[in-house]
Amino acid sequence: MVKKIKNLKEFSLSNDRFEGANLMCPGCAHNIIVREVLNATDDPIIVATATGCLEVCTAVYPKTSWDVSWLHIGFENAAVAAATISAAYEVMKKKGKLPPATQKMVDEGREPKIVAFAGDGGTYDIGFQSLSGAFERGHNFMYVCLDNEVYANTGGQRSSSTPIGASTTTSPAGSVSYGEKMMKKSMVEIMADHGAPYVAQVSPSKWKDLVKKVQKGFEVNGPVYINAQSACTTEWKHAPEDTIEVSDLGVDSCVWPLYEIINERDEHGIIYSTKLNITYRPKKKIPVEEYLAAQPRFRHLFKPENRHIIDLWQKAVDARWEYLQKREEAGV
Amino acid sequence: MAKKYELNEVEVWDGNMAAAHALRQADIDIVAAYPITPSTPIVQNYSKFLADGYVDGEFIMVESEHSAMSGCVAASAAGVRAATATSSQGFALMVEVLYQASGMRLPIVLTVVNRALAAPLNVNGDHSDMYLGRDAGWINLCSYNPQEAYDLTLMAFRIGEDLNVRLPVMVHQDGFICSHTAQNVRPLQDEEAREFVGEFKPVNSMLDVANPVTHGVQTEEDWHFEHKARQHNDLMNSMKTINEVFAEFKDRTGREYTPVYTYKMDDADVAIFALGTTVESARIAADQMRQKGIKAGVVSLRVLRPFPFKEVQEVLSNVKAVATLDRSAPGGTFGMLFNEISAALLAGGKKPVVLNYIYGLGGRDTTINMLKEVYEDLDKCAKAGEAVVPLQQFLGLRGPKLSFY
Amino acid sequence: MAKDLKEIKDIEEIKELGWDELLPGAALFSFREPVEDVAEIPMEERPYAPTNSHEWQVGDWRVEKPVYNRDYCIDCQFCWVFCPDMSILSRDKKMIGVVYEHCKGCGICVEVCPTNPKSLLMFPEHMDNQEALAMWPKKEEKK
Amino acid sequence: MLEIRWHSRAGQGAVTGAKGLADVVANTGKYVQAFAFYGSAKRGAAMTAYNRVDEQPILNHEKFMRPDYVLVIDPGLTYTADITANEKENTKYIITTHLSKEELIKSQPKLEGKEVYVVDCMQISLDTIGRAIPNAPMLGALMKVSGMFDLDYFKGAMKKVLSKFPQKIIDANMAAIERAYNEVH
Repeated sequence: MVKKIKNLKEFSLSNDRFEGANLMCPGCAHNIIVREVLNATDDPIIVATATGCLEVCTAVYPKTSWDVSWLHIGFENAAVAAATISAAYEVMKKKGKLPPATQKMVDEGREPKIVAFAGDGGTYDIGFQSLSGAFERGHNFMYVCLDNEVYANTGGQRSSSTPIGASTTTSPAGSVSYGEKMMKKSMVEIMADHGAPYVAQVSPSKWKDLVKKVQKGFEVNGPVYINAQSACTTEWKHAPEDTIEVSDLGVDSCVWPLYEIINERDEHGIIYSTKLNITYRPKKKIPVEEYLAAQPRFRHLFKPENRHIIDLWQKAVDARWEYLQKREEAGV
Repeated sequence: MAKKYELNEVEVWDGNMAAAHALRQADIDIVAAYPITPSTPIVQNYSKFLADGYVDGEFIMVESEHSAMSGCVAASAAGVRAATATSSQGFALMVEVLYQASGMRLPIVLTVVNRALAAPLNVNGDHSDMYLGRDAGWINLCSYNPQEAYDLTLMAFRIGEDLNVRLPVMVHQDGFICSHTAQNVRPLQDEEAREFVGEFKPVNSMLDVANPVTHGVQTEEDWHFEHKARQHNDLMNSMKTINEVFAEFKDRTGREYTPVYTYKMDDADVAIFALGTTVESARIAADQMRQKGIKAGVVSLRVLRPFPFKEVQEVLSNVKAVATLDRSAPGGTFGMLFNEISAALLAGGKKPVVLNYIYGLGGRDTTINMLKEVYEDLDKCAKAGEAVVPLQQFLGLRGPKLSFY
Repeated sequence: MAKDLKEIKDIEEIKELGWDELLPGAALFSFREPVEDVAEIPMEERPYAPTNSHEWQVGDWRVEKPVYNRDYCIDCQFCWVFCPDMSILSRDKKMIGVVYEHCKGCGICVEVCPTNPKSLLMFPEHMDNQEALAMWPKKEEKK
Repeated sequence: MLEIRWHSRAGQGAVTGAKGLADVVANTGKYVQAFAFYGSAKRGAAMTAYNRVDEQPILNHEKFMRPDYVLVIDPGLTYTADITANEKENTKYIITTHLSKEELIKSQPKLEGKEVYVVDCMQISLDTIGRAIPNAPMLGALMKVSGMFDLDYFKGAMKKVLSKFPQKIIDANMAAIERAYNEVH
């Protein structure tokens, strides 16, 4: 059942199912994203979480911060966990053996939403196989990647989501290094190419865009991938109060474009149309430099010998923005 | 509702088919699996049963064994019956998640068709995978032939799902020697098997939206120890339930299972202590030795975990020499059986000669003659009252004799 | 015998449980009793289990605290939506106050507050809220 | 205990043949075992399959066997496989070949002085089943040589084993069994 959320005031009527006194860092974007996702529906929710900050900080015995059923198995298996819970739900529904309260919800048209949360380490790297498998099999669940572009839980090591030039604990900037050498992996397109009906990139600062996409994702049948920009005060090294501002800089510089890819499928699952929609266009596209300057993880790029990386960044972001616009225009 | 599968009173099934039928009759809700030799036919047979309408539920062929066990954990936490099958490298890939399953106290059933671990790569039967997982906190049941693979798989559900136990259960059978050897099997009819296994009883089901539950928590040092102690305590005490289920199964079928398996041990001076199909071959060797006047017996573990410590002490209390036969490369020490049996004997104040034989690796044939050689060694030691052969020997190995101590 | 964690009233009592009193599998519960439709029940009316972190506190993490000034608030709910710690109490589309037990003092609510002067400002943890309100800045003139 | 060793190429149906035989024998109340040696080699590689039959439950799991019968269902294996390995004094050989018994023994001298039977299972299976699956005719030949079961009983029992197959295939197998039964000598 789609929840009506016209504006922020209406959204604020939501009763959170994620609780305070969890152990996440002050100012963590993960929490903001989780709240926005969970509050996008009033239907029952079941959550699986990969090992990572969110997991180790919200279910530390003897307390849980979840008002929904929640499962953690490991680092690399959040996708298969959520997918199999979804399959278990379908089996019990078919067998007529759902618990009574759940059956009642289903009868009211409020089917449980099954959501996996994982960081970029658990998604782009170690969990990629499980994620790819679960998407190929077409289970009905939503996978939300809390993408802070680093292994924040374990002290800030690089992942395949870490962007070029970022200084991390395993790609540190130094006298002869500008930090991370590789460009970020294009996870959104990779997941869309699995044929998933709905894939989108979001930022918590654009709450309405995020909620709308999550709602769309909940409505389709099949696996949904949401790539959420998650500013990390600890590893991006910005002040906790700047989380939303840094997020906005990412969006307005087009470093973190907000868009969705819809694979329209017929009843046999054959994709007959792929559409890419850019869902947010900055009124004034700000230079990438402003985004980088707000995060001390890129501080060293402003040294004369590393300036070329900033130029490279701008080039890469412009090229990508161009690419997305072309795809949108062409309707593919 | 699934169709009834017409079964003969006696079927000729290999171990894989026997296990597959037991899984079918257990009415599993989710089988998440990834095929690997030699357990592949279990998964194939099960999917065919599903395709022909002989079982309900869902078969999910995932992209790895890691995901197979993860899927089982998720399904079990969701409150449904889950099971899978694997071998060897696949088992090794599952190991991380095996600990999650037992730690979360999820009664998953895993049929393990034992196979060697690479390198070198080898698809044949030995117990390397069994030994790899023995400390994962699962109940471990061992079968010696297809009939037992069937019986124990059915019983595994009853044991693991018992409200006093709630632990995952592995059922082991030897790769190829059991899994691909067709023998007479007397199955239960579908309705009888279903009645024996019973309905799945969900505990803390994630699908119950009115009672949200958190599974898979993190514990710091202030809690981890207590939880692992609780888990160990419950695994140790599961022997009571195991015995009850064995007894009920005997009432229904006449087939008797005991935590420690014995053959002609009442008056035995010497004994072979082995696992898997070798246990039955050793019976033939023991009989032949008895014709020569050597009082030979055979001992095995039907339940590897929890380890039947007292029963092992008891059954070996009068032997003069015992050979522990380990079908797994010992990796720098004695084989597991040698270590555990010796410990049980020593703790019980008994000091028979204990020998260790490493044998059958990578499916190497274990002949009756080899087993008779072991009895000859034991007889010599028993008569001498001390070890007069090396404590650890490799059996059936080409090249110069390999032994230690 | 395992204790029913839902029944324990005192959080301190949980901390002392021995191994024999633990529930198998380390499962935790959100509520003491079944809650048919959590999304319909505001936090203050939920039968939280003592194992729900809602019942615990992280307020002592703060160095500075946000103080809320109703006089300037336009109930835009930016502070509510962007609070990472469910610490902005908003009911019936109105901002009510800050849940100090759960607020870690990150300051996002202050940053995103659009009013002039802001309706939320950070003050030293030890300062009394009334004192803070008394020293609230005036409207800033646009330069 | 009766022990049988099959020599075959993977894909020719020795395992199915061994299992089919086991099925039939088990229905008479006897105990059976059917297994094979598998390597990683694929279709076409030489392989062996085994049967044990006894009045008592079969406990022996060794692969080592002194066969009472050696069944060779691929003609080439008479020359390339060690078909006389671990033979007993009275081991009987049933060999697929287009040659006469004398020609066969001449071409493979190690069969000299042994109890050898010949039958062209390959041709029979091509004629009846339409494919080179010589397992069913070999079972027909075994019935004749061993006297284990009379032809009608065996055919009836095999029909049951094959009951999941289309009638056409069952009929073709029956024809193959009968022809080999009559032709083996």
